[in-house]
Amino acid sequence: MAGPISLDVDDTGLMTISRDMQLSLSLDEMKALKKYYHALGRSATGIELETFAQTWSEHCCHKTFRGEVEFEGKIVSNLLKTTIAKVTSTLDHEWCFSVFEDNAGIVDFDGDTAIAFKVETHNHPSALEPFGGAATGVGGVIRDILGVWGEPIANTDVLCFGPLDYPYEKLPAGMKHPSFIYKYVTAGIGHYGNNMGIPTVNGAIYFDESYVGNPLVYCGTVGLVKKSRYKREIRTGDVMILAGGKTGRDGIHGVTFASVDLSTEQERSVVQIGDPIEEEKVSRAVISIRDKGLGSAITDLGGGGLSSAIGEMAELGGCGADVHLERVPLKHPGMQPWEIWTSESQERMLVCCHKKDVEAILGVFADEEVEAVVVAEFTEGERLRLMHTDTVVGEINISFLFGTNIRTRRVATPPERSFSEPRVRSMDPAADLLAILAMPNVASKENVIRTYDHEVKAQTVLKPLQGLDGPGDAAVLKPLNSSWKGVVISNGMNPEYGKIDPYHMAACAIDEAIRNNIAVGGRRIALLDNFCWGNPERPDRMWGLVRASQACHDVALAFETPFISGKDSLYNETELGPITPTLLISALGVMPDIRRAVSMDLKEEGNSIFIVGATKDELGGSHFYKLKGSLGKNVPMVDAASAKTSFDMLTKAIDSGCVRSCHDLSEGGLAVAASETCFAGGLGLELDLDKMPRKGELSTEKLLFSESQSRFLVGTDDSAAFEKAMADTVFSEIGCVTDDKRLRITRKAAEVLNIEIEVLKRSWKNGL
Amino acid sequence: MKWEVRISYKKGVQDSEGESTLSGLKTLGFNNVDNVSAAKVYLIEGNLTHGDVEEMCRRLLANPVSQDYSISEVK
Amino acid sequence: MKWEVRISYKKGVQDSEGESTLSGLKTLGFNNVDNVSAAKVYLIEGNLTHGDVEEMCRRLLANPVSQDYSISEVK
Amino acid sequence: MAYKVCIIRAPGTNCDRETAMCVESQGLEAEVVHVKRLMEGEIRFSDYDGLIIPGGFSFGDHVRAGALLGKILKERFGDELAQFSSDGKPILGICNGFQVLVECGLLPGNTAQSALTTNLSSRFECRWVDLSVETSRCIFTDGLSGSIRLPVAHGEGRFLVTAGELKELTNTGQVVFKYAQKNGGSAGGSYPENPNGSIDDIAGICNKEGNVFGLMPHPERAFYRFLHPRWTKSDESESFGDGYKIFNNMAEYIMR
Ligand SMILES: Nc1ncnc2c1ncn2[C@@H]1O[C@H](COP(=O)(O)OP(=O)(O)O)[C@@H](O)[C@H]1O
Ligand SMILES: [Mg+2]
Repeated sequence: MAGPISLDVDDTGLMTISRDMQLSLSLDEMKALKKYYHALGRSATGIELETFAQTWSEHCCHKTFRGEVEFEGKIVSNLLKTTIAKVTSTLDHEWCFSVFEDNAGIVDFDGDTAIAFKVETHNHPSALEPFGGAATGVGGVIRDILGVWGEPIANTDVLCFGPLDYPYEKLPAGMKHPSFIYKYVTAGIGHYGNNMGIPTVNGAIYFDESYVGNPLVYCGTVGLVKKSRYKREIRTGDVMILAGGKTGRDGIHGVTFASVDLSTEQERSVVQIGDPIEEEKVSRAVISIRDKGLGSAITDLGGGGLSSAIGEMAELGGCGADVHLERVPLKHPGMQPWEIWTSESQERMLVCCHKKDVEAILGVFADEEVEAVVVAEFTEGERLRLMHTDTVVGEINISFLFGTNIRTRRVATPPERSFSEPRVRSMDPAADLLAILAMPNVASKENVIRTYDHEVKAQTVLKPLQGLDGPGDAAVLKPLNSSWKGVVISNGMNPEYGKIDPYHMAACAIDEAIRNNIAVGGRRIALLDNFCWGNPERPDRMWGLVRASQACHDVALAFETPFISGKDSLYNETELGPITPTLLISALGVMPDIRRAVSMDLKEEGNSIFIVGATKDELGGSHFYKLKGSLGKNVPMVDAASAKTSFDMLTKAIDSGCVRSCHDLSEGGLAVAASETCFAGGLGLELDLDKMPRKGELSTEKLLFSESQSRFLVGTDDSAAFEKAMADTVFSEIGCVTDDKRLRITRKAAEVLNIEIEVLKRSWKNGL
Repeated sequence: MKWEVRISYKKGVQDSEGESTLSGLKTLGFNNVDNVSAAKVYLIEGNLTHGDVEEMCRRLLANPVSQDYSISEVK
Repeated sequence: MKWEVRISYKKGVQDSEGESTLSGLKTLGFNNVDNVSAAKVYLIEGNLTHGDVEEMCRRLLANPVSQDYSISEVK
Repeated sequence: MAYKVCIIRAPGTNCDRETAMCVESQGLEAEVVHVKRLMEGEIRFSDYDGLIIPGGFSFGDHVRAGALLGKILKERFGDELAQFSSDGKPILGICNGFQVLVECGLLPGNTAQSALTTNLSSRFECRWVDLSVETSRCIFTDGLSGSIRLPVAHGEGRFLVTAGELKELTNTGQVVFKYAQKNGGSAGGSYPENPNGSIDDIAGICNKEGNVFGLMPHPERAFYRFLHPRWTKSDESESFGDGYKIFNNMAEYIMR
């Protein structure tokens, strides 16, 4: 890496440099650099090229989402702006405090306080070192919240693994078995969150063969922001303080690595274990600096390390920066300047401040026993100057670094596939229900959930397990001592539907995230999108990405729920193929009074049970079909306009106090949802399928197992009040709560199934 | 047969347990300690070959990316 | 000097870690494993006598109610 | 002048804020103090009227849960703490704080020794448990009887003592809480009622005098009823939860 690198070479030469230095830069990008250095009349230095590689990486600048796509004979330009962010700008809600800009999306909470939310993925590191990869995933997203001056109050995690019984013989050499990944990923998440004292309040675990060797680890954090302390006001002469863990050779090339197909050769230094205690100290210091009003801006060190963080801060301030790399406290002596500059060591933050506040800030870090040094100073102009003991090792023009926009052009074409509806019947609905309850995606996740502390901070009002041990739809937190206001967190994800159509998968994920939130009493909902996809340079993968983004636009707009932040992780492919397209939607709602929060467990004998929403012939991608070995064709579709009306009405019903229990219908349809409310409440149910609102003629198994969207199962002790609140929406009373601890379902006066809750529950609890 | 498996973090991977034990010992006045590293040991008994134990390490006990493991027979 | 300290569960105290590793190995199909026990090892370097290390064990590294320790020099 | 309670923290302590809030709601002043400040001599235990060691993972729980903080307290502040305790001032250790009290020898007290080791399930357990309130001399549980419900969240909560000392603890009324069945009956070591495999289902103990109390469950997470997992079933969201009384007793004892 020593010595100048001349870019005065031909195209082949440029690409050789890109490859040899593992820059992952395209020919167009290399040519732009060639031109830049030609104008300067000099060669590049290694550290400069590393900086361009980091800043222009897929991870940092979202090339695919901001590029151009040929789609259905047209050019779609900047998907992010024209679909996801467009919802937000169209809706233009005044309660959106900061969107798509900072490290996390921020929405108002109670006027003085705002809530920040961010979800990240840490897939590739978790494939290699599941414990450390997942742990640092949690650590990283917590820093995103600290990076908006937020105080972390809750974590969420959504995990996708290969089947735990995947045959070892089929596993390619060097690839870790799903059960190994599962064991250590869940351990890593618990370790980091528990040690930091942040409750893990919500999540999901999903299994699919396409995740073998390429697990998905989504980590999210919610935090509290004091609006008056949210500062991003950099000016020339301010300095940057690097604080936290020492800088080592860890994770060098992590960012550029994210844009390369995963293969076993690339193991080298991406592996980190993480130290939650270090981050706990950093977190306390950051919050104390915030409360003292000392900093002028802040950001975390994540992908790209100092090279991303310092550059971004300088760009934000519209100034240049002088960086003194020799001041950075090192783990390994003898690190090269470029290694220091691009290291992705964990547990580090960058705090900017006016010179007069340096002493006070260093004092706060010292109080928490956190190492902190002034590493850089903002300068007039737009020169980013990198120095190492008085030697200038690199100099880059900041507007060129951030302003150069080489748009990637991708092509989207639909894969050739055809789908058909299977002819399957349920000869024994009880047996089918037992089998579906035991399917890993439906089965109880209690064994994992209980290894996460979900109550530390004593703010978790509705927990991940509700009633006795039922799967809650959303978590509710009461973050302020002095107020009854609640924060509501939920998610939606349905990779199975994406196998039929990514558009409807995305629509359903949005509906699910929102309806989970509504079910407990949440409202004024904001969304986060997190795409995990295969290689976008393949037209079929790209096509799905466009379709899913379009659904995000259409459906979120109809629900009037803005996106406030998000992320994409592309290139999730191994020698076994791409992962199935996966979109996680996370929803952040609020509720004025947590005393009105509704949990999903049945409350008392005699409550009437209503179903809200129509059931349709929509079993494509359902668990029932999966059980029978097929995928099907009729994927659930969202009728957002009517769903919105019924969601709004349900919120009214909840506020009126007549709703005793509420659970959304999702995987496994009515039969599974009904079973879960029984498990949680320790009570039984009697339901009549004839009374279900439906579209068209539906067979018994379809009524039981259809996964039509926008539906809820509501228990009430005041039917009249509930009916009044729901007015003209589609709903009807279908049964009541019993105390005989059986699930009894009838149709045309005949018993469809009649089974002991304990029997069902055993199946559900032993599925994983 | 009885096997001993020892698992430690690879060089370059942070050993927070070792580090905090070191600083703990220093706090308690053991000023002559220069370095502490921590490892985990499993004693595994059964009718097992070295190859079996090797496979256990690869499949469950250790992650070769971040950890070193060594196997020895205990007589 | 370099010392190895090994901390294990006291006889009579159930070694839950060893047991769960055993059952994990069995789940993976290693049916010939009969027993697993777990221990922790510290490698301690410094200008230290056996007595110093002994004292470290008594004062910090081992809890006499639940743990046994053994010390050996590493050459 | 207000009565002051010292809440000690070390790196990794993470339940100090909510614990302080419970203390303050009782009209006491709570001061969260980094153990470093004690070591540097900035403050002394004798400045306070009560002491709490809250939950978390002090020093990462490396070596053993609570060991390092426990040994620091024992070796650096043994005499001061002995004095504090023999002055009759209350000391409460919650979860990690219990582990610390055991490691530093303030519990069970005298020369007896005990340990809190890895859960029998060998994993972290976050769940609500039923506890039977044993007749004891503990000043923190005055007025409590029958059974209560509190959450636990720990990986190393298996309480161990020798058989002889167990008898002694029982006879002297030092056993305060035991894990129990829902109906109040003995858990008899069964999982998950006894979530960690503690000997004799012991969840909390006090010293002979009753002013030093350590427990694995978290009373601060059950201070209000709306933190109870089944609060939505009955309409009591505004009342206090089962953990309230412990802080209330502490305050009344201090202010008596
Ligand atoms: N796919 C996406 N959907 C919505 N917002 C996105 C997406 N990708 C990035 N963003 C937004 O762009 C901003 C920068 O994101 P990112 O590069 O992930 O930041 P960081 O490096 O801090 O994680 C964030 O505010 C994020 O919300
Ligand atoms: Mg960031």
